[in-house]
Amino acid sequence: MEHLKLSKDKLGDFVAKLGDKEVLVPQKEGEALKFVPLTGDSVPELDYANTSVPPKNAVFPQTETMLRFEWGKMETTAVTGEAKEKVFFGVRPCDARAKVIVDKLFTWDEKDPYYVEKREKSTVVGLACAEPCSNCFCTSVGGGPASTEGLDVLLTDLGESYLVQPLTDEGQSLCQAASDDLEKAAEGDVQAAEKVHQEAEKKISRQIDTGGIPEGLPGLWENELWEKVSQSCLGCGICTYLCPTCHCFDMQDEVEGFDGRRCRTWDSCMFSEYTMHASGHNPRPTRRERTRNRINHKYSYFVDKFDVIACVGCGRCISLCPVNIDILDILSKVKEAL
Amino acid sequence: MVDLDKLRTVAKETVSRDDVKYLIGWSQGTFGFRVSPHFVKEPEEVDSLTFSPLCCNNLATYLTLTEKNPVPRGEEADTRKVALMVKGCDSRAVVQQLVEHGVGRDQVYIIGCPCEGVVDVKKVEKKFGELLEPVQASWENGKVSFQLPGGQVESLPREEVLAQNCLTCRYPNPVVSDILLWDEVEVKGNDDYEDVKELESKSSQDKWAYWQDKFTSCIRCYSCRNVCPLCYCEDCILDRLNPTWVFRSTNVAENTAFQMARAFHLAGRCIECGECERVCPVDIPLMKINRKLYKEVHEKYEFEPGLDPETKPFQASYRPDDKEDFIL
Amino acid sequence: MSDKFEPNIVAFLCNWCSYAGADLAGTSRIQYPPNLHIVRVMCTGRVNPLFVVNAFQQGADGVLVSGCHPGDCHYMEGNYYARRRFTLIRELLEYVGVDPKRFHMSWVSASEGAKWKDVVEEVVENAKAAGPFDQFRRNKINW
Amino acid sequence: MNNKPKIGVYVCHCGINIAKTVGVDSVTEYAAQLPNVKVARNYSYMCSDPGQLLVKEDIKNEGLNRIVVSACSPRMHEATFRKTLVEAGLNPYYLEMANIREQCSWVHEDENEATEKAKKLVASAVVKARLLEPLEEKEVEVEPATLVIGGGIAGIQAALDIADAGFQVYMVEKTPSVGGTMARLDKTFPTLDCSACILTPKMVDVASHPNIELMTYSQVEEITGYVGNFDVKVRKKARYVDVDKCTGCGICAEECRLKNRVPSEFEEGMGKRSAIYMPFPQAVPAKFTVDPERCIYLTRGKCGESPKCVDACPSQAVDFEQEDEFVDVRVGAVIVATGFDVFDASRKPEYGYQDYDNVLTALEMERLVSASGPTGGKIVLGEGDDAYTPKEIAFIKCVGSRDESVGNEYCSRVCCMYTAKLAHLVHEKIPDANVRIYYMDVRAFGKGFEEFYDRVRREGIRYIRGNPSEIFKRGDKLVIKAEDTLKAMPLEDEVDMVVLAVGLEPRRDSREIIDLLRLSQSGDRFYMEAHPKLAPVDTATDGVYLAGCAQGPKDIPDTVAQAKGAASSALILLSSGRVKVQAQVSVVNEETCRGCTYCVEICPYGAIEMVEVNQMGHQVSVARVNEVLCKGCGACVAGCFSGSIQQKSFKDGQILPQLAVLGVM
Repeated sequence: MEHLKLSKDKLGDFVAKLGDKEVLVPQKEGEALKFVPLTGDSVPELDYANTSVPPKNAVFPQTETMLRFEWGKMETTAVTGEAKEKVFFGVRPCDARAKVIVDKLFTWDEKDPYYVEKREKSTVVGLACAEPCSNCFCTSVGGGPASTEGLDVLLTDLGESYLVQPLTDEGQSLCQAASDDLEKAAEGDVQAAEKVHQEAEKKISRQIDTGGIPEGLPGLWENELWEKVSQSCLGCGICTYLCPTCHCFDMQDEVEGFDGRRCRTWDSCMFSEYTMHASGHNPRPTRRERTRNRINHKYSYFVDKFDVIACVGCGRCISLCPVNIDILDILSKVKEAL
Repeated sequence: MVDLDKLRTVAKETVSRDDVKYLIGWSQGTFGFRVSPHFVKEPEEVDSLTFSPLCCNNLATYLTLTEKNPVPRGEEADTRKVALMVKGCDSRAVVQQLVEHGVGRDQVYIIGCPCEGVVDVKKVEKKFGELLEPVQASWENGKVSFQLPGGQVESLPREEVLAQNCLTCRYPNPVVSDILLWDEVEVKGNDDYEDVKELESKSSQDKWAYWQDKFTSCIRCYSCRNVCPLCYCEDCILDRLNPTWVFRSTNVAENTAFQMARAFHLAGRCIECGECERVCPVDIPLMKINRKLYKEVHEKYEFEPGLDPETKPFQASYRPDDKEDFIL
Repeated sequence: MSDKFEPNIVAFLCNWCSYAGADLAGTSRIQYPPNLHIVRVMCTGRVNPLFVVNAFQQGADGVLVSGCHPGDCHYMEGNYYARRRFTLIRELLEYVGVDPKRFHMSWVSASEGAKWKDVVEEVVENAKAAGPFDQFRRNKINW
Repeated sequence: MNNKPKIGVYVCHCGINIAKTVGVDSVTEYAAQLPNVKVARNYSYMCSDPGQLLVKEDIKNEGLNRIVVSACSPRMHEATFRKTLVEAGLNPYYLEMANIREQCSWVHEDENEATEKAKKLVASAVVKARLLEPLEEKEVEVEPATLVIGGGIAGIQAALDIADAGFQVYMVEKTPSVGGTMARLDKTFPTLDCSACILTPKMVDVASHPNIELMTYSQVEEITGYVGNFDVKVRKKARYVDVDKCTGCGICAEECRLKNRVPSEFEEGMGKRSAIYMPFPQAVPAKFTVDPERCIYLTRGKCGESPKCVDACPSQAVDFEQEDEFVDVRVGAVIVATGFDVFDASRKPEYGYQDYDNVLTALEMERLVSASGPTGGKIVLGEGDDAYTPKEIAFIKCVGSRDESVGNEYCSRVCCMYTAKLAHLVHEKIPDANVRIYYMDVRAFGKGFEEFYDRVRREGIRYIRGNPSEIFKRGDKLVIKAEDTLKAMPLEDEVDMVVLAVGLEPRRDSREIIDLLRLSQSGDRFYMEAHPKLAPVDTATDGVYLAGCAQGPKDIPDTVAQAKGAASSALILLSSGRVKVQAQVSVVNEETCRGCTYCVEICPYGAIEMVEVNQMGHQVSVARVNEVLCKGCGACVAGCFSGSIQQKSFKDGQILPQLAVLGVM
C-alpha cells in the first residue's frame, strides 16, 4: 500500500472523518495519561512519551459484565454484542504489539467472546516513537519504535506533517474515508520517516539479550536471586495492571438486592489472594514466589506456548514501580545465573 | 550534616552483630532520580547504602510487610532483630507500630537519620525529564543540588523540589532511635492544613465533583495500601469475599468505599509520610484525605499519632468529655 | 404529593436504649414517618462506621445511629467509642462531598419515646431536603 | 441434616394491633417468595400456644431450620420463641424477629406505607436468618451467696428470706445501723401499729441470723464479674470503736465534750447527739460510732489531755488508730435496696420551710410525734419556757411530687396516707386542735386505706381541695394563701403550724450504684427495672435485682412484697447453682488477627486477653475472648480493622446483607 501524507493542521478533520466510531486518544487525567474517548471536536495532542495506563483497558476492560441473573429466574442473560466500533488513535507500536500477543491467549483453545468481539470492532492507528522513554527496551524483545505489528495505520511525525502508512485493508478503508485530507507522500517523506525510525532505534539505550532466558529460567527455580530481587517488593498490582501484555482476570458474582451479575475483573499474580486456596494453603505464600512466577510466565511459560516473549519492553513496570524493582535488572541477574 | 562514612560504618557494625538478621537502608536506584530499598545481610554490601534527598521510601513498611514463611520442621524461627534506617516520619511509623504491637521494640534496631526533606520525583522529572543515568543529590544549606549526567550540577530551592508534606513537616528528627547518625536538623515546617481547609470550604457538590473525578480513575492496584507502614492486616477486609465489604469491580461506588475505608482505618494512626500519594500510578491526592482526618484528630482531640510509644491507640480510647457537636 | 421524593433511611439502634425508646414510641402510639428502617444491634459500639458508607452504597438516602446517652450505656463505654468513631466518619463523609444532612447520630434513652419521634422526623426531613443519594451508590446501570 | 437454610416466616396479627394497619396476607405472600423461604404463614396470636404449635409442627414436618417471626418487639417475645425452637429441637439462635408492631403498625397509620415497611423489615429479617449460626449458651457455677446493698426494710426482708432459705447473705449498710427510713417513723398506716415494734424484731433477726454477715457503716467499693460470680470489694469505714468490746452502755456519749451538741440525722436535725453516738436507742448493732466530721480529736488532732470518751469507756473500746478495712466477698446475686431521699422542702421556697421554724416536713413531724423523738411524742413548738402546743395545724400535700417545676412529675404514692395518719395522731394528741389538709387528690388505693381515710375525716379533720400558693408570717401566726376549689373561694388561713407532705426522691448518690452495676435510670431517675410489668424486680444486668423505693416510691407493704420478690429471683439463681451465660459473645479468628490489642483496650469487661500461639513455627500473639466474661456488646468488633473479631449473631456478614435489602427495595 502506498504512503500518504497528512499535514498537522488537518489532523482535526482527519479524526472527525473517522465517522461514528468512538475515537480513543491519549489524554491527561490528573497527572496520569490514559486513553479516553475524544470529546467534541477537540484535536488530540500527540506529543507524549507513553500513557501510564495502556490502551488494553478498552479491549480487556478492568471490569466487564459477563452475564446477569435475577432471583427466581433460572436463566441468565449473557452480555455480549454490545461492543462498539472503536478507533485507537496515537497508539505506540509496543502497545499495538502487546495486543497481538494478548490476542494469542484469548483466541487460544477457547475463543473469548467478550475480548474477540471488542478486538474485531477496533482499528488501531499507531504513532511511531520519535523520542523513546529512558526505560524503553522494545528492541530487545522483538519490537521497535516503528514496528507495524498489530497496527492498521502507522503515522510518523515529520515535523509539520505525518507520514501515513496504511498497513491493513482496515487501515486502507480508514484512509479512503478521509482521503481528501491526505495527499500522496513524496519519496523524500518516506526517507525522512525512515531516518526518524532509525534515529529512534539508536536512542533506545536499555538493552537485554534475551537469548537463553526462556529455556534457562525454569532451571533457576530455587536460585537465591529471586529472594534478593523481591525483598523490597510491596506486592501491589502496578506492574501487572499497567503492563499491556498482562491478561489475568478474576470472575466475581456481585449481588445487588435480589439480582446480580457475573463480572470479570483484572487480577494480579502479585496479590497473595491470586493463588489462595479455599483451604487457606497458598502455593505462592511470599512475594519471592510471585515475582519468580511473574518473570517465568512472561519469559518462559508464554514462550513455550506461543513462542513469543509476553513483554513488549514498554518500560512502564520499571518507571511506575514504587520501590524501583527493575525487570531488566532481574533479567540481567537471571542471565548471570544461567 | 549527612555523614555517609558514619552511615556505612554504623551499618557495617550493625549487620555484623549476631542478633541482627539484616539491615534495611536505601541505595542508588537503577535509573534517573530513583532510589530503592536495600536489604543488607553481609557487611561488604554496606557500601551501596546512601542517604540523600532522593530517599523517599518509608522503610518502616518492611517491618510488618515481611510474610512469614512456614518454618521447616526441626528448625527454629529466626527471631533476630531487623535493623532499620529511619527518617523523622519513618520513625513515627515505627512508633505507631510499637503502639499497636505490629512489631516489638526488641525486634527492631533503629538507626535515626535526621532529614531535611525528600524530593518529589514527579516535580523533579517535570523539570529535568525522565533521565536514564542515576542522579546523585544532596542538601546544600537550604537548597537541593543534583549531579546530573554529563557532570552538570543544578541546585534548586527546597520549595521547588521537595515533597509537599516535607515542606510542612514538623518532625524531621527521628522520634525514636537506638543510634542517631548525625545531629538533629532545625524544624522548618509548620502545618496549617491549607490544602485541607481550601477543599473543606467548597460546597458538597464541588467536593464530590473533585473526588468523583479522582476516584473514578482509581485502578485498585492497592499500592497505596501495601506501601503504607500502618496497613498490615494479614487479610484486608477490602479483599475479603465473605463478607464482601467492597466489590472487586472498579467503579466510582466501590473505589470511593475503598478509599474511605482506607482513610478511616488510618484516622488517628497516619503519620503523614506521604508514601501513598507518591506511589499512586494515577495520581490520586491521597494525602489530602489522610490529612483531613489528621487535622480533625489533632484539633478535636489534641492527639498526634506516632510520637509516644506508651499512649493508648487513638481509636481504642475515649474521653467522657469528647466533643459532640452534631449529635441530636 | 405522590411524586415527592421519599428518602430511604437505615437506622442502627442499640438494643437497650434507642430500640427500647422506639418500642416505647410504639406502645404510646406516637406516629412518625415510615421512611426509617431499623437494624438492631446490641450497642452503638458495635456499629462499624463503614456500615454507614456501605448503607449509602447499597441505596440508603440517610443513615442514623442512635444509642444510649453518654454514661447510660448498658455496656459502660460502647457509646463513647461510637461517638468518637462517628464524629470522624461524619467529617470524612462531609469532606468527600456527602451532604451532612444525610448522616445523623442521636442519644435516645429507653424512656424517650417522644424524643425518638422528633429524631426520626428531623432525620427524614433532612434526608428529604438532601434529595436522593446517588453519589457513590451501587447502581445497576453501569453493569 | 444438611444445613441449607429452609426458612419459615410467621406473620402475626396480634389481634388487630398489627393486622389493623399492616396487610398481613400480602406480607405473607411477599415473604413466601423470598430466598430460601419454604413456609410463610400468618396467624392471629403467634405468641399463644396454638401459634407456637404452628411453628413446632412446621419444624417437624417441613424440616425448617430457620424461623422468622414478624410480630412484636424482640425485647418482648424473643425469649418466648427461643423456647419454642428449643422444644421443637432446633437451636434457639436460629430465630430472627421482625418488629412490625411497635416499630411499624403502631406508629404508621397509612396502610400501604405500613405494609410496605413491614415487607422490608421481614425481608431484612429473612436475609439475616439465612446467615444465622447455632450458638451454645455456656453454663457457669453460681456462688451460693447474695449481696444486699442497703439495710432498710427492703434489704432486711430480702436478706431474711434468702438467709432462711439457707444461703449466705452479705448485707452492706452505709449508716451505723440498719432500719433505714422506716425506723424513723412513729406509727404506720393504715393499721397504726408502731413502726419500731414491727421493725426492731426483724433488725435483730438480721444481726443474729447465722447466714447473714452484717456490715454496717460500710459501702460497696467495687463490683466486677458477671451473674453467678460477682467479686465485691466492701469498704468497712473506721468507727474508731472496737465493736467486739463496745457494750453500748453510752458512757462515752455522756462524757463527750460535744455531748448533745451535734444535730442528729436520725431526728432530722431536731434532736441532738454527741460526736460519739448511736443513731437511735433500738439501733442494730447497738454499738457506738465516732462522727469523723465532728469529733474534736479527729478534726483538730487533740481533745484536751486525752479524749474523754477514751478515758470513760469501761471496756476501752474507743480506738482512734482504727482505719478503713476492705473485705472481698464473692456472691452469685446482688439485691439493690438503697431506699430513697426525702424531698428537700426548701426547693419550694414559697412554702417558707427555710424561713419559718413552725413549717415542718412530714418526716420532722414523724420525729415530733414519736415517743422516742426529741419531745417524747408531745407536739410542741418553740424552745424551753415559751414552748406551746399549736392549735391550728395545716397539712399541705404533694410537696415535691406531681410537680414538673422541681422535675418530679411522678406521684410518691405514700404522702396521702401518711398525711391522714399524722393528722389522726395530731388529733389524738391535741383533741381540741383544728386540723386541715390542703390536697389536690386523695389516693387511698391500698388495702384498708379508704376505710382509714373515712375514719380520719369523721374525726373532724377537714380536707380542703386546693393547692396553697404561698405561706407568710403575720404576727406570730403563719398565713396560708390558698383557694378552696370546691367552693371556688380564695382564702387566707391563719395557722400555728404547717406540715409539708414531702415526696420521695432518688438517692442523691444513686450515681455510685449506677456506675458499680451498670444500672440504667428510668425517666423519674429511680433505678430502671427490666420491664415495668413483666420483670419489676429484675434489671438489665443479669443477677442484679431491685427492691423497695430504689426502684420507685412505694409504701411499706409494697416494699416488703417487692423485697420478697427480689429474694425469690435471687434464690432461683442460688438454688439452681448454675446459670446460662450470654451466648451472643465475640470470637476471634486467630489466623487473621494481627495482635494489635485494640480489642483488649476497648473491652469494658476485660474479657479479651492476648495469648501466644504457634502459627506454622512462628510465635505470634493473638487475641482470645473469655466467653464467660464477654457481655456481647460488640464494641471490640467495630474497633478491629481486620475484622478478625466478630460478635456471634451480629457478624459483619450478617448485618451487611440487611443493609443490601433495606437499601435496594
